[in-house]
Amino acid sequence: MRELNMVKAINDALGVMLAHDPNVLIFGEDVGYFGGVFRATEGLQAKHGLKRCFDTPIAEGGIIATAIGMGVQGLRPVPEIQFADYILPAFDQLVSEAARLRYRSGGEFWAPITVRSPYGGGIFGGQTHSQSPEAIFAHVTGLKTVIPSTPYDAKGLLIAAIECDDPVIFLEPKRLYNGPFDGHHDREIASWAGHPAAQVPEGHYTVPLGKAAIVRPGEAVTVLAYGTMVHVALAAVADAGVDAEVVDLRSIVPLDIETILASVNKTGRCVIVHEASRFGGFGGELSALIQERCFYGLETPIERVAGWDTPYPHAFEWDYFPGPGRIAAALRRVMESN
Amino acid sequence: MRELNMVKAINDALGVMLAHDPNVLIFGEDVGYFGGVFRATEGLQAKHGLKRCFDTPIAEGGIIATAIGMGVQGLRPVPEIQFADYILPAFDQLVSEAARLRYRSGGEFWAPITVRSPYGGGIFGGQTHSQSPEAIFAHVTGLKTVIPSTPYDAKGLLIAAIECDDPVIFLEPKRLYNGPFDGHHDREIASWAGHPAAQVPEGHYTVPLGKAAIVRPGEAVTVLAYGTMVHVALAAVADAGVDAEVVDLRSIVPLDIETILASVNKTGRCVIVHEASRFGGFGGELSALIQERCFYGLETPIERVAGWDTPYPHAFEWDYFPGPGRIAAALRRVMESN
Amino acid sequence: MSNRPPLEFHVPEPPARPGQLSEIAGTVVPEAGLVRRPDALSSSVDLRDLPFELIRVLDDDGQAIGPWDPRLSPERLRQGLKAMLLTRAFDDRLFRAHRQGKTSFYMKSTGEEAIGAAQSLALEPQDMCFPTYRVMSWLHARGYPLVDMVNQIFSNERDPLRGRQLPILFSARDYGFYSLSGNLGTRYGHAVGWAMASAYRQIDSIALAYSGEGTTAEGDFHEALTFAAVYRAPVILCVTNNQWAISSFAGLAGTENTTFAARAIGYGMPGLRVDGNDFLAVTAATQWAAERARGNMGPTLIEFYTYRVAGHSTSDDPTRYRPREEAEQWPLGDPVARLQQHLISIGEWDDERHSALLAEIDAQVRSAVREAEAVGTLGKSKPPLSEMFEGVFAEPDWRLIEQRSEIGAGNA
Amino acid sequence: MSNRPPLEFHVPEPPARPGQLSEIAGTVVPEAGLVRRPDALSSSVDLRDLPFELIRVLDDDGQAIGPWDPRLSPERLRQGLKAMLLTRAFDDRLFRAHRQGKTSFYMKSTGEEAIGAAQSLALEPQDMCFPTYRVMSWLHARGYPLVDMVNQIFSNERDPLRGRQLPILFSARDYGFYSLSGNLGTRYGHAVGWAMASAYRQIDSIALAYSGEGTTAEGDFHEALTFAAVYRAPVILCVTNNQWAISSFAGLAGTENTTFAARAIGYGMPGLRVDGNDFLAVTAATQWAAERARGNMGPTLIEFYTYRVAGHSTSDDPTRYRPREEAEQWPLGDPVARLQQHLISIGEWDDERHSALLAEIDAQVRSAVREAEAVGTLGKSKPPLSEMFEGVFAEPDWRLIEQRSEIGAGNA
Ligand SMILES: Cc1ncc(C[n+]2csc(CCOP(=O)(O)OP(=O)(O)O)c2C)c(N)n1
Ligand SMILES: Cc1ncc(C[n+]2csc(CCOP(=O)(O)OP(=O)(O)O)c2C)c(N)n1
Ligand SMILES: [Mg+2]
Ligand SMILES: [Mg+2]
Repeated sequence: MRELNMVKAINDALGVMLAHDPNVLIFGEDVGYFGGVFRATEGLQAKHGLKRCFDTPIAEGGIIATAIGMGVQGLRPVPEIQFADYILPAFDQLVSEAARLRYRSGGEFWAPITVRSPYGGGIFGGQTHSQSPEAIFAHVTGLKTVIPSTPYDAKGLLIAAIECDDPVIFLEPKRLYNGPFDGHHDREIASWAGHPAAQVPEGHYTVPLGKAAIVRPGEAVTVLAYGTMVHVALAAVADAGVDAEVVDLRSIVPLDIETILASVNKTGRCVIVHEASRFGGFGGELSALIQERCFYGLETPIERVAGWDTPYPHAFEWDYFPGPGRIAAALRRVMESN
Repeated sequence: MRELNMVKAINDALGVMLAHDPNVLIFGEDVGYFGGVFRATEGLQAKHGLKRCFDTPIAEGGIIATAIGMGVQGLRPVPEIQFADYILPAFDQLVSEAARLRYRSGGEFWAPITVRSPYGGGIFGGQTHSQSPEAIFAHVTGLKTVIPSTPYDAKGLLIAAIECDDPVIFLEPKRLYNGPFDGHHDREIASWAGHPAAQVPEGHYTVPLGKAAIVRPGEAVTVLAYGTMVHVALAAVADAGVDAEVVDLRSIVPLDIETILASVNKTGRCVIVHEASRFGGFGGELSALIQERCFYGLETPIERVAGWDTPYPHAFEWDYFPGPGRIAAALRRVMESN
Repeated sequence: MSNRPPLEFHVPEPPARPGQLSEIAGTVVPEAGLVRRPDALSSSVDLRDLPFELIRVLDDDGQAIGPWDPRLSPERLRQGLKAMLLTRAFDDRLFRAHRQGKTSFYMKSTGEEAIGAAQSLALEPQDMCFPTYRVMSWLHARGYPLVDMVNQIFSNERDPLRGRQLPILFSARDYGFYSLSGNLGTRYGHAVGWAMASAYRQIDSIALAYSGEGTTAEGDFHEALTFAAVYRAPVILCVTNNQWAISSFAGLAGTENTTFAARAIGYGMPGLRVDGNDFLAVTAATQWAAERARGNMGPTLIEFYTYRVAGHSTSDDPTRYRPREEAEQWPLGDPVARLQQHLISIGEWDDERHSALLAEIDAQVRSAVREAEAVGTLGKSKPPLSEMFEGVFAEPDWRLIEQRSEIGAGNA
Repeated sequence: MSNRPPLEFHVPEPPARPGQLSEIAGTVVPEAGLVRRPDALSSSVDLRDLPFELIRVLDDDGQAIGPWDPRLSPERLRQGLKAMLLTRAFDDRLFRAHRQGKTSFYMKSTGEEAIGAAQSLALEPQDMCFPTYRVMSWLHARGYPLVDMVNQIFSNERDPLRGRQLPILFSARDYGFYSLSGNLGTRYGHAVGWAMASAYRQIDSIALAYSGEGTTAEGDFHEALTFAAVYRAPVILCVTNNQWAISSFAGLAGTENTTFAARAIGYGMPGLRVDGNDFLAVTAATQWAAERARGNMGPTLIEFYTYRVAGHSTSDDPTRYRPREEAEQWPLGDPVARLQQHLISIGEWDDERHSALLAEIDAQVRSAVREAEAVGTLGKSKPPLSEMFEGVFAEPDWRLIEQRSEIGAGNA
């Protein structure tokens, strides 16, 4: 056990897998000598060699295509896309190829790739360094989408993703790399130091894909969140003084439907939170699923707190970001109505 | 007034706009001399000249990039993507550029482009000639997404889309090009002949974007559908013998929330139908919106009937396709429960 | 500025449209045997002339001449001839099966059979091709069971791809044939990654990728070339320039003033331009590029100059967009007839053996179709419904399990 | 087969890493004045040698020599010098403003100022450039108001982009400067469409597009080249090869054995390779390509060979990935010093005037920053909240109207 921040935990997971499995290799823009713009691959090239962790041309489609071809030969490539905003040039490769290969080839070929990418806002990155594209991946049959919220989970989920035989989109909430940001941007910045989930075991361990975590048990209302929003939701729950059960989904595909339904069946109320813009976001799917399966147990409408239906606006970061204030207000509304 | 099938109505709309506005021009793979693989642009090059309707290289990203650049100079390009399955290589251009240009440039530049693309299944086109990608566009702030279900609407909506100053994705249900297919694939194929909505006025007219159509008024349950599913839903309603109100959304962005809420508030029940796979599909957003806004008026859970969460499977087309049987079953469930 | 003519853009048009005189017969074709054959391990810097030549081995009389003659054994030549004839017979039979409603879709390789056949035989069993739909002769050359192919085309219960894929979008791993898909160009980069994986694993397998000339316009093509060049991947990158992309001629892909092979120059790799209707030239170029790849000299781009004789697929009628007689006038001739002529001219073939071979092939194809028909044609037979839910993931998640049981396709 | 060494792939590495001896000083640089200057309307087929040359006008003594000398007026040369100096001073000041927490982000063009400045002055007011973040000298050459630029960088209430965009990702239509965005390469194709629209509308405006050398690897780059070549669009396609893409050197974009200019050959367009630190060479090449574009001869690809002297942005420290001394040893020198030297050598400039100009620029920049600071720096001032919901569509739909009122940003 050591205390690691999230980016170090990710670096640790990659190092463990490079040592553990000769079929693992890592590549992406600036990931080699430089160690990545967020330092997630720092030291890996020096330790494991030029062929295990290397730089690529700036061509996200090419990065994913290359990874697929390698995966087909039995390797387990872990490509990095520098920002999730730049994953779109590779969208066709991910959807039409990685996600469909096993199915269409009758099981002859598949692509066990893990695509890491920093995502989300809260860092004044403006339109194209802040977006949360998870919804468009969740809709793609054949892709898994994983989003950790702590160093412990980040390492365990990343190892599980790399060992998974399906293509996995691994979205890293970049605002959490250095600390468990709770959305109170005007307060002092927290680091991971002292946080229980920053205790990261050495070596190999996994956190299974498709299992949510109840990060705060409660009776009054269920809050569904992932990534940075887990911490923001916890702060909002404290601020609102509501006995909420906060569920960190951890992976949105596969989705831990059992944990979700059990919680909502218990509380009868639900608030869904995500950073991505609301319309057509993943919150819609969650809301629909719960409504379909817990209809008669719901006391009040399921609420969604999300980014507004605008591009990510630089100067208005804190107006756009679903902060603790907006979530607390939703919690109060849900508790008061009916 | 003439009777036109849907592909002819689209051709007519394009011809009207070429004649009407010198800034309109059309391009895409095989759209020029050949007139398009579905004949949507037939005769347009011969009539309006090589520079108004022409072939492009096979590069969907390049087609959209070129259209954006032209749009910025005041032209109104109407590019065609040969199948909606092949729109993904252009996804980044649509999302990061077309959709964001006006916003990020402080209103200095915008892209008044209309991207036409045949979409949807029911033609034994297999995985990559059958998909319905509307949900991923609906989530993108800054794009409009329009889907006609009749020749009349197709012409009027397409003209409205071309005249719109925002980028519009215009998805044409290819199974409806030649007839109002109702999903009874084992029955005789219907043509548009005799269908009231196949009466298409000559010349210029518009159907406004963002206005749904109540294609069958009813009291018992609201059915929300678009594209081919409108006709399948109508058949299912007849088969189930339910007094359903069938709403054809016609555009999913902007969404006619008023018509939807008015109908569900009246009926208290709702079935949502789309061809795309269910998880993360646009039905989730519709369900969430209705649940948020009509919660206390809902008698039974909102149901979704959609494609299964698999790629589009060639041999199992009619098992995958949300046919009248599955929709009728949902209607019966919704009417029976509670 | 004002005395200049106004700005214009240019829309390329093919040499002739229906009703116009086909100019194709007038295409000047360089003579066979003239292009130099540099050492396969030469620096790409010294090879920049090659993309503007046309490598040909078989001359008008069916003689093999010049430095690129691969000196194949008669046995190998007969193997090639058989693969090409089989491809053609199979295409004709299955195209008819589509007309008879037995399948939803079909595409022929007519006129381009030499490419897949020659390359399939020139490479090793452990090598992998990343095909287009128009190189089925690769599989025929390697003896892929015809009946499995027909089962796939009929999407019946014995379809090796379990009813999930459009007809002819095969996958045949054990025959070095990667999974096809409808999306053009997307697999070109997979070949590069696959080749890099071979190098990484230090096994002796190289990759070969195909793209139609129309498909070269896709960004995927460029990204694959870039990665191949940067990492010197052991891959052969082929462009089958059959002059047409559905209704669009090759000039629409950007080569009115250059060649597809010349793209190689900008990536620092060799580019060869090869008579694609010449079985020997295709073989020789492939051997050269394979030697280079296996010698760690990296990728080669090969443009095969050929002609798509049939329509694009069962969905189009080519006489709507090009002169009917263009195919016959194609100056590089028919690859089957040219190889047959060569074999005859070297005394290794005759009309009698040819007729016997045709009959044998005909019987093989008939019997395969008959066997597959007995299983069932499209809509008459299909794999078990549970197959719709298999293979989405390695293991189905709850959604698939629920949906499978909802549709009554079993719980387990 | 078994006696061959095992397969390998190659990972390109830069000439030197921190702590290693920089080899860059040893780069062989061709002398100025030697490259032929063919007629601008020549067929691209006759220009295939040019991509492997390096067009230079200013020699080591600051003399303009050879056929590419654009023979600019001293006035124009001074304009260029001023634009470059202004760019450098502005960059230094705003980079410091970032360190002081006044903005979230900044990027400098140090060492590359000649490119945007020379091209901005060489083209006409009605032409449009499709910029990268590293050609701000285009705007400085055209006199874009400094205070507006600083307001944008501070995202304050007077930000012309209404607080919606990252600092320095400008848009300035009236200065022929298209909207920037963070996504690399996506606007290259817009330039082609824009140029085609000029031709379609028969107005006399051409387009100029920029791409970093690293960005050439994107599929968008290739698709733009393809469309430009196919339709012979009146566009100038520039690659600013500043040797670095964040921490990756140019070889990672696929040119260890070729040049970026050589990409042009595969599209049948001319490719020029130009000393990007030579204001005169940049001007001359741009004029040549513009003449070609306006003469309906289509696109030209120009590679500007230059060096990124500063870090990539405020987010990185270049000494982590390249030798600290590399920038100084860059053999093509400093574009500002070279133009200054030339002006002095022709008797049109002296130290006194230079100091006066520097002082004037310094005052301009200071005053602009002061004025913008008075409005407010990041977080201290911003446009009205309603601006967050404007410009998503031409007219907001109900979602935006609802959300705007939910957040208390007004109903109308
Ligand atoms: C990404 C994508 N865009 C468009 C299509 C539609 N399409 C199918 S084949 C074809 C023409 C391909 O031409 P070419 O690359 O020359 O190959 P050929 O058919 O001549 O072998 C087109 C446009 C597609 N399948 N995929
Ligand atoms: C599509 C995309 N991928 C990755 C990035 C991240 N990124 C920003 S700048 C940069 C390097 C660009 O290098 P180059 O094209 O050489 O331009 P330069 O910065 O040298 O001017 C990268 C990788 C991005 N902005 N967009
Ligand atoms: Mg072709
Ligand atoms: Mg660079």
